[in-house]
Amino acid sequence: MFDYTFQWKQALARLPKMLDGAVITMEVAIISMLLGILFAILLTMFRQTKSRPLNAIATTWIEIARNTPALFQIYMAHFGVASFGIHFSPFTSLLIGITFNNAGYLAENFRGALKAIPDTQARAGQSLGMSPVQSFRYIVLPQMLRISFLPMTNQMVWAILMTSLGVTVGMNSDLYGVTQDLNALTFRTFELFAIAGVIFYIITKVITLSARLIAARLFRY
Amino acid sequence: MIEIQNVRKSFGQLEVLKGIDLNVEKGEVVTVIGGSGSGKSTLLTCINGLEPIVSGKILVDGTEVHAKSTDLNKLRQKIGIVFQQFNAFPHLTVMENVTLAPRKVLGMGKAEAEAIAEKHLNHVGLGDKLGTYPTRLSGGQQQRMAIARALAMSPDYMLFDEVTSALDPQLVGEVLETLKMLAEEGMTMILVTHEMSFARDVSDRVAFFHKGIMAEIGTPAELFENPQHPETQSFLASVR
Amino acid sequence: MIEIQNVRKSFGQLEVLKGIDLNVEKGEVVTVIGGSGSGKSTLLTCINGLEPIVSGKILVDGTEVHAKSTDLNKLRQKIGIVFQQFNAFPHLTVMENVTLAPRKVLGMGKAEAEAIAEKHLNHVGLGDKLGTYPTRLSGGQQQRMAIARALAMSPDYMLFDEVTSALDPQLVGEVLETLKMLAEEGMTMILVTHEMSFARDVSDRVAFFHKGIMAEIGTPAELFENPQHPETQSFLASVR
Amino acid sequence: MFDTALSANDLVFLAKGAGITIVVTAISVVIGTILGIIFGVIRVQLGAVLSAPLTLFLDIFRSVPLLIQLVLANAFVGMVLQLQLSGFFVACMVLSLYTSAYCAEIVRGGIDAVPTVTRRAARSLGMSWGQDMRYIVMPLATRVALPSWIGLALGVMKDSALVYVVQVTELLKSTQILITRLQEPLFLLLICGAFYFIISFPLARFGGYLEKRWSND
Amino acid sequence: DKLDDIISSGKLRCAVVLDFPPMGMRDENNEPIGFDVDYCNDLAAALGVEAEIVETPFPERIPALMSNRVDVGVASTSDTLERAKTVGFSIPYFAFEMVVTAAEGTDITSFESMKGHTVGAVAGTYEAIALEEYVNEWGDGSEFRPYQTQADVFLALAQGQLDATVSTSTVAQANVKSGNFGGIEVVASAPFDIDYVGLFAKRDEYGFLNYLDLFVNQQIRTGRYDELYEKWVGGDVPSLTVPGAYR
Ligand SMILES: Nc1ncnc2c1ncn2[C@@H]1O[C@H](COP(=O)(O)OP(=O)(O)OP(=O)(O)O)[C@@H](O)[C@H]1O
Ligand SMILES: Nc1ncnc2c1ncn2[C@@H]1O[C@H](COP(=O)(O)OP(=O)(O)OP(=O)(O)O)[C@@H](O)[C@H]1O
Ligand SMILES: [Mg+2]
Ligand SMILES: [Mg+2]
Repeated sequence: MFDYTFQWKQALARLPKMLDGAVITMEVAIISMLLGILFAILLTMFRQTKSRPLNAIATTWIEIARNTPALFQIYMAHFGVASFGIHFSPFTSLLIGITFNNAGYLAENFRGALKAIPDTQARAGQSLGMSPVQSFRYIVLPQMLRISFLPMTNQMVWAILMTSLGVTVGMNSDLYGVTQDLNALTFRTFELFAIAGVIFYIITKVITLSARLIAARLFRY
Repeated sequence: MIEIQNVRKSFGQLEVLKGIDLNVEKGEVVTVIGGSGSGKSTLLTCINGLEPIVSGKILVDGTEVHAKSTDLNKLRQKIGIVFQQFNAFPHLTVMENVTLAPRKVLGMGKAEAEAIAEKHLNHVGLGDKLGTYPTRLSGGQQQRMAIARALAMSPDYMLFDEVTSALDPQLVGEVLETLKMLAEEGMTMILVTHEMSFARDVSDRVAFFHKGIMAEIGTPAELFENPQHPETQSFLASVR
Repeated sequence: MIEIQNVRKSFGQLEVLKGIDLNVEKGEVVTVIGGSGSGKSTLLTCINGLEPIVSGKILVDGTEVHAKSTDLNKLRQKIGIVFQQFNAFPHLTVMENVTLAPRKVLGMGKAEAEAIAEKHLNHVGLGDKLGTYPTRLSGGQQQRMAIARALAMSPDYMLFDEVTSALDPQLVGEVLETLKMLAEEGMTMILVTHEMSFARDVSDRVAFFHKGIMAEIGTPAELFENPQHPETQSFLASVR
Repeated sequence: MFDTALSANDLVFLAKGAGITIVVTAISVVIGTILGIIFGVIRVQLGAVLSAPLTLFLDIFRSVPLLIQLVLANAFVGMVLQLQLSGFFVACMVLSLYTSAYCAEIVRGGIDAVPTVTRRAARSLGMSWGQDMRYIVMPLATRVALPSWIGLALGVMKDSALVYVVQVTELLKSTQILITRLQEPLFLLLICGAFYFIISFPLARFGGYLEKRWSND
Repeated sequence: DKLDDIISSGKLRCAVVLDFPPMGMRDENNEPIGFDVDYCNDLAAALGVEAEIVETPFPERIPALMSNRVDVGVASTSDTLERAKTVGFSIPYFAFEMVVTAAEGTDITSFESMKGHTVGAVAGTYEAIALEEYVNEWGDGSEFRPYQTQADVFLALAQGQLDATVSTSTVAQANVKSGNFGGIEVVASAPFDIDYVGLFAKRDEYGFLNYLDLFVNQQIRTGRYDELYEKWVGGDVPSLTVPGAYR
């Protein structure tokens, strides 16, 4: 049954290249996460406003992000929008796809968090002479981020995992892309992807653990 | 001086204030009493412009609160308000709660803001809680912190909305003490309260609200000893 | 008959019962009083085998509760228990709450189980709530339902753990009435309660627990009028 | 709006892809849920320490990209074990375990949400562990877990778009095949996206509705 | 052995790439057609079994064989020495020339003039690996993008996301001719060696590999190779032998 010869050495020799890929993967995940949070906050504010167009934009974005596959969103960001003559590099397409997805999911989380913050908080801020923006910025937002910290950590893990979809838009510098290229050269499929899997696993664990540490330091109340 | 002139206010179909007239002079303490839903809280939130009104006028030191041209943020700095529900900012320490607005709104430096905050916190008896998070405070302490937070903006007027009614009975005293102290220092205040003996004690005038109407207003002696309006009589009978 | 022989019980490091001896005869009503954390609740949960014990023995009608060979599910059918915290099954109506165990455990038919349930529910004064979901019941009604639920298994013994202490004061009476009725009907009961006058009223014997030890036991007259143990004296003084 | 070369045949082809998406999802969700319930119950029953190996195993499915799980499982089954299993089988196998890993968490959360005292009450009435589970814990846990479970099932449907790597032609892959021939990427992608959306959106809303309703009482 | 297994199972499973016209593609009913599809059918007929076409993207061809999903690859697979470490190749059954296809309006007229442009090819193919090396060498503004399928490459080219691609002449011509992609044309040949492609099977299945060699030889002898070439490609039939060497 086990007449397959594992050739770990050959595969492990490629580890430095894969680690370079892991760096790109982290880069995409982190940038898409930061942008995602930013857009999610915007979307959340859009949904709070009474403006119909803003509401519609936010709802459309959020529902599409949450109800279609991430792969679809990324493919769309590259080949779909190119039908309008808008071209993004593979890196940018992947970044846009994941950011779009992150923002949609996070906005939904933020909405839940917002509901958990009594509106007397914002009122209290305004009563002290703060503008609505100030009271959102200094009072509501920090509390909202605290409540959604765990979902944000989960989304970060998702973002990391989603980078593996970049190959469909021609990305080959991220961890999955590098692994696939190496596989095309050597065909040590099992070994190479097992190593990639381990790297992904370690990355996600490091992220969840450090998130816990950060949370413990950040949220002392 | 706060001038309230024929103010009407509705929530949707529901008319909550049906033409209120009331002037509060500098240094005066006016207490508002009345049944639940009679519009007391609503009046306070209209005074500092948190709620729009349907008709009438509210003037604070001559500035019309609901005029388009009024800079509400600026106006609110003059008017401190403390609500029934505790609304300490849970993510900030007591000190940060109090210094936030002076720093961000008035642009005060950190040291200056903290000096002021400490003064007010000492004043309300929280001088030893500066670094504590509000979740660690009792309800009474939270309300006193809210008072200090409002005072740190050096307001000319203070509005208090049943600041003791969410408190356990043994904590009510410490907050009322603080209010009394403020009154004695000459702060202009409008107080909504259910504590009748306290109202009698500190008020210059007491107003009785009933279903959106100010049914009666007078000195504590007049209103408590000799209420004119039948609703006032039955209300006072029910709370005694 | 329930025989408790030198029972010791720990949660981790914490020794909660330090050698308890107590026999409860058929038809007897024994009340357990004592400070918070003295081990009263723990004793009850040991009697019906919900918690293991460290050493000693508990016999119910001669069956050793904590012996490996004992069929606990069978044994528990004999022992009804009602807890301090409300624990209605929220997804079932009152009727279903009460008939569930007779049907599933005793294998009773639906009609028979419902007849019995109705009898007990009438008995505790819930005859008009059969189709209601527990979330619609007051705390007192929930506790009475829990009593009917336990009774529907026709237990020989009933254990009550401060069944009134999570209740609003005005609801306590109705539940105590029910307990009293049961006692008068000759049910063997162990009752943990903080209602001293009630304890005096219904108990054959009263036991005072202190820090995992049964410090004193006697008739209500002995224990309440003439407590021997200094801790009993100070406990009684504190609750009066 | 679109002048398209899309024929009825192609629509049938797309529908077949959609069918595969639904079948793969249905199989994986059913098996994954059963496994997830078993794993979840085991985790609650054994406690954190004893079930650590299981927790760790399940954690892998949530920490490694699904694409890699599929490629690895495919390579392992075929190259190492030399088994002749269809890509469809491998896809369902991986997705089932993937589902079970998330489902176990949901089940655990649901069971933990049942108050101990309620369970004790059931046991005190003479109910066995199994009866307690069946008549008390599961109905109550379901209320807590169902909304998240609906979310999970929809998530699996969306993630099933990745099974193309093990040569299963599901909806998105069918779309790509048609794009190859017809060269109308935007139009075809919109059809494909609309399909996912039409299934996912109402169910997601329903889940949200249940969550709201059940958290109120 | 494998040969017996295939005959006794009555089924031959071929890995074929179906977005690689004219070697593999789909008709209006989305059924597989093309040179490789016919070739697989011929092979199955010779073995006296039924053919089953298993669609595999380029990067998945060899993994599909290794994971036992197919018996043989009829997938226009270049017989590189690196790959021969993993799988066994038959003698060449087809030969490709590599050409540069560029989007109109770019100044690309030769292979070298791709320097400084964004170019792409199908991930994991012979030409992709070679092209990427050139791009790395060129540097300054040159970018290489590997896509998962041949279709994605031409789509990207037609959309203007790529300036040029290197592919086999057959696929390039087929795509240009199809008219599906506006504004692209074959501009030059690529300075790569002639790309001989072989059938492939498990490398230790000598019996089967031997059979494949003979089958390829027979296809040429019987004129079937010419016939298929005429049907799918047309023009001069490329020679499948290397001057001065056996095999
Ligand atoms: N934001 C709102 N939207 C709709 N109705 C409101 C709102 N705020 C208050 N109301 C209604 O307006 C009426 C007056 O409310 P208000 O809070 O001013 O009464 P109150 O005198 O302060 O009563 P209480 O003593 O209970 O605090 C009530 O009927 C209340 O339900
Ligand atoms: N499951 C448990 N795990 C750990 N410690 C426990 C557990 N249950 C009870 N204890 C501890 O055992 C001690 C006795 O608890 P028990 O509930 O029996 O007291 P009690 O006399 O019923 O008090 P009360 O009047 O407050 O109900 C307490 O210190 C309690 O904290
Ligand atoms: Mg009010
Ligand atoms: Mg207790």
